[in-house]
Amino acid sequence: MDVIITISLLAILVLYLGLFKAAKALLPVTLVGLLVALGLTFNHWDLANNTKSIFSGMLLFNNFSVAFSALAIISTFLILMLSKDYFERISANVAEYYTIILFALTGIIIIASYHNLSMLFIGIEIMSVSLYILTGIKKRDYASNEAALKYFLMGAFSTGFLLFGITLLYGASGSFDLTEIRNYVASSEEISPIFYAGILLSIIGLCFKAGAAPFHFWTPDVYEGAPTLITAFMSTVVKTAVFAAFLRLFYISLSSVTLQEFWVPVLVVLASLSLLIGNITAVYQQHFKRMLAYSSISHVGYLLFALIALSSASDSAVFLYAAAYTIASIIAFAALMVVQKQVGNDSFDNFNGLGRKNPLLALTLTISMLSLAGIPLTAGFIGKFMMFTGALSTYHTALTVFAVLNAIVGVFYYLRVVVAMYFKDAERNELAVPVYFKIVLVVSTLATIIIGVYPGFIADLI
Amino acid sequence: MESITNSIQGVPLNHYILFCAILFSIGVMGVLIRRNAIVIFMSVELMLNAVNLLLTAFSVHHGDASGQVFVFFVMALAAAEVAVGLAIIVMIYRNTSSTDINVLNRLKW
Amino acid sequence: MIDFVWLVPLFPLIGFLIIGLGRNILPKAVAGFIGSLTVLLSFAVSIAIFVQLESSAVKTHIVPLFDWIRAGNLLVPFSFQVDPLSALMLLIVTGIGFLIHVYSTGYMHHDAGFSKFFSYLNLFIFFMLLLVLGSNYIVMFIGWEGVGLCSYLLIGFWYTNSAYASAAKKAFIMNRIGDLGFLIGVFLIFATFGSLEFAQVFPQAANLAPNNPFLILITILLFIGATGKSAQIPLFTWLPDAMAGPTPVSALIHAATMVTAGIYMIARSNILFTLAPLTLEIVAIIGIATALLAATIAVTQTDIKKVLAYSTVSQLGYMFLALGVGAYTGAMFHVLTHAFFKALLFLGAGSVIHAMSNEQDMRAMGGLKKKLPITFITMLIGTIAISGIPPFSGFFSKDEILAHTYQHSKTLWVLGVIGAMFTAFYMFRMLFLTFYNKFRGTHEQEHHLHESPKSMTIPLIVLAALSVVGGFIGIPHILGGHHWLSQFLAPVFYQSSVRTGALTLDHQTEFLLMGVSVAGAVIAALIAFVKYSKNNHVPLADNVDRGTLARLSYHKYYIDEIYDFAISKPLNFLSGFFYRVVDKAAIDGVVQGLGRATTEASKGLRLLQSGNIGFYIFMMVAGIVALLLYGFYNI
Amino acid sequence: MEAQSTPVSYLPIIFQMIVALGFVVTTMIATHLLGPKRKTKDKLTPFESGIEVIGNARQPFSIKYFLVAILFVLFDIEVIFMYPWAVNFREMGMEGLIEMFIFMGTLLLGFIYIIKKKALDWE
Repeated sequence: MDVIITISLLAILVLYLGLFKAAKALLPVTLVGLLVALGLTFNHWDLANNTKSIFSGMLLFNNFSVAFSALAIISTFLILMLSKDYFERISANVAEYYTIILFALTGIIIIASYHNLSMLFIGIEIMSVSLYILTGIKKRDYASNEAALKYFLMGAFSTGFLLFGITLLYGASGSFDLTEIRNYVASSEEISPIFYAGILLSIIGLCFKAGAAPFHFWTPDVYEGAPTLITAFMSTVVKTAVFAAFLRLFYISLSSVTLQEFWVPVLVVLASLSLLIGNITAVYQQHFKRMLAYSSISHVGYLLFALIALSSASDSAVFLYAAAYTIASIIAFAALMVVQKQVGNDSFDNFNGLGRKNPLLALTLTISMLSLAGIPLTAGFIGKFMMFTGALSTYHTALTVFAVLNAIVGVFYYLRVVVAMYFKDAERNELAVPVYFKIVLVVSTLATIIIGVYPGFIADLI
Repeated sequence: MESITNSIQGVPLNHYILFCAILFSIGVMGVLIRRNAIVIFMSVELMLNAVNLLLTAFSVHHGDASGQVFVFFVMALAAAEVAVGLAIIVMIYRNTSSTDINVLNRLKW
Repeated sequence: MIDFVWLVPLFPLIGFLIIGLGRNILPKAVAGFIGSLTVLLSFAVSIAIFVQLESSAVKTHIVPLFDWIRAGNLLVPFSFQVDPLSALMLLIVTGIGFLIHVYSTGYMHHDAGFSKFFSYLNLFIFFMLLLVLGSNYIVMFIGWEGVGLCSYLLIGFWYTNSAYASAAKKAFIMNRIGDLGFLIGVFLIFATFGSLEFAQVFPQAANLAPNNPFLILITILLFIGATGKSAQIPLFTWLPDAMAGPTPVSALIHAATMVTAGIYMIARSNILFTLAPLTLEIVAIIGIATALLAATIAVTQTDIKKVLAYSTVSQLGYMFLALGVGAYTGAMFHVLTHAFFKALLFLGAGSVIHAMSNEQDMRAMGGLKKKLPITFITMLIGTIAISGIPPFSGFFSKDEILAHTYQHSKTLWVLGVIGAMFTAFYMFRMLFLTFYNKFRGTHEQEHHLHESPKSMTIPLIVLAALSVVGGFIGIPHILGGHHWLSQFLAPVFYQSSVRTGALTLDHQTEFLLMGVSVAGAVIAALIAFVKYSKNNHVPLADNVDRGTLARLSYHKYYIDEIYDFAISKPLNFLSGFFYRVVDKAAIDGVVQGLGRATTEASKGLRLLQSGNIGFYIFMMVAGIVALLLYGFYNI
Repeated sequence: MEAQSTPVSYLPIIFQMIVALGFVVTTMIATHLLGPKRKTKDKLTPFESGIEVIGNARQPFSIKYFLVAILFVLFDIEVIFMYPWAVNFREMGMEGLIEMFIFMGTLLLGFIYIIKKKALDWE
């Protein structure tokens, strides 16, 4: 709880710093605040893992929450490192942007630690409303406007479904509490049909927030239109958080065998669709950012595997996959920001010859692409591997084969940018990579490799 | 007064569910059919209100107050959504002088 | 020393890091020195390990490094397995790797990407060592993917040429198709046996009854993986194209080491395959088919490296044939000898190309014997070795394979001998075209002709020596040997050999078989001699119609008459047919077609993303309705 | 447990509808009837030298109205959280009071921010 309070207070502090024109202090204060929050998060680390719920059962800050909160805070930290001089180019309201990002982070930590469906709803809404704003912060930019409207309308629409789902779950079980719902499932002889409907509608709502097909339509447009920094935040931290929420709900409340028979086929369909649409559509894209957007849909498909093969290992599988994906994406977006800022366009041709002029940038981006594609000795491989073995251990062989096929398609489009950087020559100037960017790039790349070579230390965290 | 409360509890829960589902669907249809961003947004609010009504009904049915408290949260967050949503729509209107959602399709493929 | 086996891959990794990071700072000499030194150190350690293992009573040592993946009931340690099989591979990889590094310091001396080349080469050695050392399928898979990646980088090393870059891509895609099979096979192994450790999977598998459907499926999938990496039908066409890379790369990766990974993997999993006779049958058939197909294509190639490339494919086919008939030792024996003579031949070809100022067409060569004496002699040795003429190394390994094949199936044996004759023919054809008669190149090229520097010739000489004596480690009993290699590898193949039994041919038959294959090879070599040396026949220019010209020669030479009519013409036809239709049209067509289909699908599917919010919401609602219906249908 | 559903059960709903609709209709009729009506032609023309009305009344209005309205809604809606608190005021005691102060304090921070941003300044 102190983490949530710290971050919300930090947000208000940054807001007021902006009021008093302390523009220089904004970023350092935010970063230091995040570090404090990170420290407090680890304070909740409990080896015995028998944490008690807080706020009258509203939240349960167990190791699962610690891990996902820490991941969210660290990735936000890295993304904010990239924000130096970024918001200033958009408008003078820099403090507000930091504040809203921090509010979104608060929402994320709530959904990583909820133990009551009302908290899930509140967390998701805090996060979403903040993101609606952040998507549209480029007020004069047509694309940003359009993205904000699309995101907002569709997001509000899907919130209705999530809410309806939660209501039906409540109506059937008589409580919002996750444990109570589990008790209801365990004790009742025949589960009410509205409970099933509630499960379906909750899946729909959460899948929308995560961007799984066929509820993915907002993803490419919004990711493309939103400012790149915000896209980085959305496609990494937010996605991870939604999956934490997903996993928590399904693992604690809906994991009984009869219920699994009901919702696993549904998720299998969603996962296959996401894989197919995400991967196939990404192949044809000519722009790096939009390619990443489509590929993020496919990663949702892989992440859904952990739910399909729900077991005690699912949480560490999701965590590893999400961590790998997040870190690699941060590198990709950092590189994208450098190219976009200095070339003005992110089509693949603009990466030509980067390997010669910016070796560090090219190398880190290559490793990130390899990780996203799931090549061994990078974090992405471990993530995919755990997903696939999980799916196989529950005998989803066809699905796994399908996913591996898709992973091959993935290699194709991820390597496009690598090929452009190393195998295509172009007259170009060296891009200036600011120090902050270099730090983020190097740290993330190291993390990718370390997780890839020795994932134990992070997989055992939960 | 007492007899009114008693008699309203005589309405079976299914009727509430049905009614709210219909109301919710009307909202969904509104979102589907309308092209004006503001009207779509109003339809979304209708969906949320359908849910609120259902929550209250469940709350009374279970004799558990948390459902009604949840309604408060929904209302507060819906208000926040309204604020942000209208701001976005105003922003769009200033740039395109239109609130027609079909005008906005530059981001695609 | 065995406990320090992690040093072996560590050295090349360090070399890669140093050269890779300092590639703009380090002078060429230093980069080359570090690159060669690290591999030499690995080689030294490998020898020590080998010696220790030889004298040790326990033949299988597992050296755990750390627990790599732990999730639920899955535990994948990052550990190495040292046993005769991996020790042998260690020696091949580091030993030949070292020679090729030394050679490269000479060959690549003028190249701008000298340091980059060495860093990739070291990285390749590192991954290859992981592949052979891994004690479970996952570590093996890492190496497997890693060598594929390095191969991709090195084929496309001169990426400014777009044909080379697309050759790299082709290799990568074909390898990925194979990898898919391998990966799914590995997953199935996990699903079936609950572990991926060799030491846990194989004993469990040994308890299964033969023809278990799971085993058959697993082995077929693994074999698909092997066809990709080891260039077998239908995934072989990337290998000839891979000759776009620098010649040392062709020697190291595409002849001696990486392409034998598939054979290593099957030999490693031998018990699984032994219990799946159906798969073995497929392996043998694919092997012999590839061997013949590639050999017939090699006969008409004019690019010196292409000849060697098809020859490699063909020899790999022999190795698979050996695996298919259960001669695991024979396959590994051939891997070893092939590594010697094929590396030698590639490096020799590289020396020729180097001398010819990057000319690779044999029609422009000829008469190089005088100018390049060392290269000539070493390549002659290599050619004799690969043709299977005693007492050079190729004879022993090929003979062992053919003997086992004969025991398994006479038809396969006949086909095998025919393939061996082809091998002798095209190899000697290459030798005569290159080194005999008059020089056919330009005047300028002739002026430049020179023997290669010492850094290149010394590896040639060493490899030539190995090609001569390499076969002596496996002298069969009938020739009075003990077949040391088979005894050395026996623990690895114990479970399989219990089931398949030993070679039961009597001495007479065995001698007869040897005689037939040697005679065949010598005859083929003689035909080549007559045609290409004595009669100075030069393959025709690309734009001349071969059919009519073959008829012209009918009146000139009596021997050629028969040869042309009976062998050459159908052969030319077959060769052209396989090259044009099977290789280019069918297989490339399918591969490219799949790529194009994906792109087209992508083009169509992205139109769904119309940009219109109304449409998006409609699709969402449609999805929701469908999902609700599906969900309730499921209850 | 569920009582028998009879048409009588729905009576309250009908009452509520009658009241809601009735209120609207009654007030509309009442204002119509009660208001003085002097329909002359002059009443409908623009006053004195006033100019003719062009277009309709749905003109773009100042964004300030929008901002103030939205801010009103936001602060207004927060009041609902005081209802459950007020109901349980006695049971929650001092702790509840402090918590409500924290809540109000947060709102106040928001309010100060709005004032500082000059969102409520009319000009």
